[in-house]
Amino acid sequence: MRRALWTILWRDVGLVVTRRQDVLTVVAFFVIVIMLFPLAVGPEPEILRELAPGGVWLAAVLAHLLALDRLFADDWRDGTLEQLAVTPQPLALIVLAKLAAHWVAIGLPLVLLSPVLGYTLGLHGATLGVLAASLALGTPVLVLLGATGAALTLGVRGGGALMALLILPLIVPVLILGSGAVSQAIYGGDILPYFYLLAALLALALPLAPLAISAALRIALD
Amino acid sequence: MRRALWTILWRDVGLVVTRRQDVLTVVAFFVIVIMLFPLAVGPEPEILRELAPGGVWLAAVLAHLLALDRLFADDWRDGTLEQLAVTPQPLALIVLAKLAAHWVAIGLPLVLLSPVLGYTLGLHGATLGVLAASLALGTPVLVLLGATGAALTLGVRGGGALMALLILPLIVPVLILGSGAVSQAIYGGDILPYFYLLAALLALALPLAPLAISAALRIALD
Amino acid sequence: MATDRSIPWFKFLSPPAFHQLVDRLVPWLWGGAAVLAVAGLYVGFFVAPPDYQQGNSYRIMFIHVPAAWMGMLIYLLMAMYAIIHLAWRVRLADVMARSLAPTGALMTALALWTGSLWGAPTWGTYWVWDARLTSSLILLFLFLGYLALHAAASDREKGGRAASLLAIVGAVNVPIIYFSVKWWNTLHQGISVTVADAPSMAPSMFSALLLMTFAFWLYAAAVGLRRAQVEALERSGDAEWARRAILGRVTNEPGGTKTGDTMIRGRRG
Amino acid sequence: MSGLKREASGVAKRPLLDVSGLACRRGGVDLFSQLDFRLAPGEFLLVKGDNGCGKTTLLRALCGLTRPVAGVVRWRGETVWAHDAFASELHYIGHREGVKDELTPLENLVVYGGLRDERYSEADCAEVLAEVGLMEASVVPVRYLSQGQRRRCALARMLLSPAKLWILDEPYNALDQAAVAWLSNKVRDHLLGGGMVVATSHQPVTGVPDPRVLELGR
Amino acid sequence: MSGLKREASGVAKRPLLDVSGLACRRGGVDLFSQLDFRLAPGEFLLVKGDNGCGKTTLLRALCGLTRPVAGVVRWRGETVWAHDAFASELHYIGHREGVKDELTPLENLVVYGGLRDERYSEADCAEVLAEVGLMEASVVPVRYLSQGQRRRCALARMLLSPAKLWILDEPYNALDQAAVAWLSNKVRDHLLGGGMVVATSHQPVTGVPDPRVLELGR
Ligand code: HEM
Ligand SMILES: Nc1ncnc2c1ncn2[C@@H]1O[C@H](COP(=O)(O)OP(=O)(O)OP(=O)(O)O)[C@@H](O)[C@H]1O
Ligand SMILES: Nc1ncnc2c1ncn2[C@@H]1O[C@H](COP(=O)(O)OP(=O)(O)OP(=O)(O)O)[C@@H](O)[C@H]1O
Ligand SMILES: [Mg+2]
Ligand SMILES: [Mg+2]
Repeated sequence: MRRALWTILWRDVGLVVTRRQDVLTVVAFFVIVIMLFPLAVGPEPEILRELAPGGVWLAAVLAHLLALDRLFADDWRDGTLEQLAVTPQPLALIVLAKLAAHWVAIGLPLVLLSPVLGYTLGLHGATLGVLAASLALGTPVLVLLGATGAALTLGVRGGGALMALLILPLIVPVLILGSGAVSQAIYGGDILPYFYLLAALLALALPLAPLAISAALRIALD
Repeated sequence: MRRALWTILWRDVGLVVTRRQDVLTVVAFFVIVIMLFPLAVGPEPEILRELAPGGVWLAAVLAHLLALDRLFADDWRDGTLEQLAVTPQPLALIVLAKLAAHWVAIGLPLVLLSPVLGYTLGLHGATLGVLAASLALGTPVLVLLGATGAALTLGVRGGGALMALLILPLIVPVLILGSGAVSQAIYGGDILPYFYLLAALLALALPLAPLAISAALRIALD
Repeated sequence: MATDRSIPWFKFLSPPAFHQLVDRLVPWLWGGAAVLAVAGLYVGFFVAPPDYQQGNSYRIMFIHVPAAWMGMLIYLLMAMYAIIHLAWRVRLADVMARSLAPTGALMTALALWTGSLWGAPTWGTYWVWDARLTSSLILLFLFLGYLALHAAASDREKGGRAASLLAIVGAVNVPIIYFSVKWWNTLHQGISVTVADAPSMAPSMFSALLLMTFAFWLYAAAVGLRRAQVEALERSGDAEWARRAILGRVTNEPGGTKTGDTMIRGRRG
Repeated sequence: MSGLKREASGVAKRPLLDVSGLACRRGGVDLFSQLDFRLAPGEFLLVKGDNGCGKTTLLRALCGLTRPVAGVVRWRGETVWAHDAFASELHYIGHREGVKDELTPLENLVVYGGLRDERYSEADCAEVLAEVGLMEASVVPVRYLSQGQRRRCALARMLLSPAKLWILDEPYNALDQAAVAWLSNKVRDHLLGGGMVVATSHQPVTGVPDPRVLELGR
Repeated sequence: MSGLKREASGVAKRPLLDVSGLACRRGGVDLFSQLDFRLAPGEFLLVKGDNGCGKTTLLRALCGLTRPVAGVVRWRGETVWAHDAFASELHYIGHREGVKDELTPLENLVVYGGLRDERYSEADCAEVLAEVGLMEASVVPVRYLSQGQRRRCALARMLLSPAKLWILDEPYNALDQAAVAWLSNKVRDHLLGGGMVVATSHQPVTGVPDPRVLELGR
């Protein structure tokens, strides 16, 4: 069973890597959105710094949105999803492995890139670490919630935009907590509560979302 | 031939309009993305006003990217693209009609809605008009460029995939000019140069993009 | 969910019986809603004193606040029906959830609209990014998402199940969203205006508010049930009772419900 | 009657489709080369061969979708590559049906008619859908239809269009026996009416008079 | 030899698949109802019927992919809906092959083996790919293969897995005649080895001993 999960993980990472341009598009989008911030609000360093947490987080949320579209749609269309559903492994576990691969391909690059981008917006020292850490904790939740929306809208017309309509309200807490933590770090406030809460969200979503997703996939296949 | 073009356009627009729901979904998507801005950077009205031009424009770009991603991929996969290519009309014209319909479905609602959203972010009076006008001029360019990217991605065999990445940087000038015009309007600056440049981009993209797209599609089909 | 649990009391609600129940109930609900609304508006506009700060503009509260409450309440109800639908495969529960959703969206939209009308005289702007406002907006989108998902699938059964799942996922999130938005707002002190606490209430204000709340309640029940009735009719397709109902001749025979019971129970024993 | 017609059109039996020296290559492998044939009105060409021998590639080259490495395909004397006037006389059905999942069969027909600048009336569409047995299914999005019903939808589209040359890639796939017989009849009628058909099939083709067979070897 | 084997397995001929009172509905239309049958090792059930009569729906219900509105499908006494142990004894090939376009046939096999927690050696994979005639094509991404080669890739996957129950939705589609004969042989061997097969086909099935036929009427 463990081996099956690894296979899925590797397959999906491999698939994403063969379709490099998907990953590159998402990353490029992330970078461009952040680079646009100085253009929009002008170059005053204090204002930029104040906006940096929200900006980076917003960019991360939007970038994830862009990437989620493809998550199950391809598998569904070519019949692979049916095959996954009649596999000896529980569907929820397979989904979890798939999401892990997706996060490695999409979330992780953003996490790794965020300190650099935060620096260009005027964040310094430990704050950059806090930014990366908050993203590391928050982006998996984004993937989990986003995948729920993707699974629910599978095979339904209206595709991407409908998915966004379903997901974005659910994502609001992650965005608030993530950017809040970084804002606190800038002013030297207490960031632990934010991290606890983000961790709590992750702990809640990690077991529940795969169940919801697998239920949604079974509905889509039915 | 002109008649054929109109038929296609009307049929496509008619199809879009009968599926009101899709249009509503795009609208909802747009509103939600705008809502994320205050949630990410805080509700202070002055800062929001400064971010408003970039924010509304960014939401528009994202909506277009999400909607365009699939534009040709689905057609390609289910064989519709082959059918389009063996149609008595020149492929470039068909592409143009498709894109026009697409703009009516996605771009136009955003243009019409943008004043309301600008208002919630703190823009006033004539600025709202400038916002709508900049979007009216800029979103067609987004559709044309986005579609070019989507078509290039199909040609997996050549360097098409990487070319698609070039599209994103091409979109950036549109974004900068569009939001720049609105920013200027906030401070009472001269907005005409921005509009001239946007119009120039449109005048450039309108004939060239359909040709590039149809060439890319023929390569993908070969 | 492999075993087929059954809730006996739902057996009483076979679609024909439900159809008749609604026919009997709805006039009373409408009547009650009208009477309470007239009473509430009367008390609100003629009995309750003007506010010492806001003058008369506060009276919009008698619509604004009940609408806001109903919006939230209806979402919870909807989620409950969704759970019943998925856990016991009771299709009538899906019909109920689906029928309540438009009313919930309407109520939430009404709250936002009256609130922003209220904001113009009190704050000098139609909109600020305040916690309560923002979370109501999010609630509206949860409703819209539910409706859109329901409508987007052309297969009613599938669309219904997906939408129910969404309602449940949303319901788990609603408290989290609510508190995080509140926190977000206290995090940023910069905002100059916040929704004031309700004006210190005179008893007459309070009773007007209560009357209006109940009026909204009855209205929502009436509209929701009527919509459910129509939807149930549509979904029952060409069952004998449904055809008779459309012709306006549903009689009191419990016997002729052969196809009818499939409506209630997704799967027969 | 149809026999008569055939005789009558005998005068016009000048080949319209002219293939000479055709060669196609995929991924560095030559699939076929030096292919020459001509097709005149009323003629039926059946392309045969094992899986992967290049039948689909040939058919797509005939449509002008794939560019051959050598040789040329001519329709009424002009090469077919991206040739729009040719397209108005051509109907191609490939392995993928080219019907839109989101649309109903009826909408698919209407949209397709618009694309080809041919105006199909609602009544015509309804009639042809009834003929292929999609009467009730005509308002269900194609996504929910069975595999055979999808193929039938693509065939309905073909019947509406006045194209002279039909290029059909395994048209019998997924069709039930009644539909196979029906399609064979349609092909025969088309041929007798002066049309031309190029098709592939792994199933035996019956009910069509004297097909010319082209064997693609490996 | 195979005849002997069949006798030997006669003792174990308890039906493993048990369908009772099955009814499926799609979009408000009852496709079939009150379907009862049992299948024992060595038995072959051929489901027949017109396009759109519900064959695919039935097969998917047998796999536990579609939930019936009434009745139950049991495997070794347990219902199949989302039943993972059943899945390890099942191999399903649907209208869509379920092979990944981006991967080569070889990669597809390896990944699939991983999914089912079955370890296929490179040599096994190569052998089975050679058997289905995908030797040279085994390193070309499936996207570039012909329709028949894709189907062959899905069949190769089936040969590797030790599943007892094969559920095949129109397995002959797009296969050439040699492949059809080969597949029939494989099915016969599987049956003689104590396996079970449920299949649909619009083409006549030959080379398989005495199939039981289930006619789905409208
Ligand atoms: C002076 C102005 C206002 C007052 C005194 C006021 C008062 C209230 C009160 C008492 C409630 C019920 C709260 C509860 O049960 O927790 C409420 C709810 C609400 N108000 Fe207002 N409101 C005002 C202005 C506005 C404005 C301008 C808007 C919107 C544009 C608005 C939107 C809402 C919404 C959406 C709710 C429901 C959400 C909730 O209860 O948290 N309000 N308001
Ligand atoms: N990029 C590539 N690299 C290697 N081989 C390729 C490539 N692209 C196509 N091919 C080969 O070209 C052939 C294409 O054949 P085509 O699709 O025309 O076959 P077909 O005769 O229609 O077969 P079928 O009966 O299965 O439909 C296949 O053998 C395929 O393997
Ligand atoms: N949402 C829906 N509304 C109406 N009809 C539907 C819906 N979904 C499915 N159907 C019908 O259900 C049937 C499904 O049939 P299924 O795919 O099982 O057919 P099949 O026997 O496999 O046919 P084929 O031989 O063509 O593969 C079709 O007739 C289809 O039109
Ligand atoms: Mg082929
Ligand atoms: Mg089928």
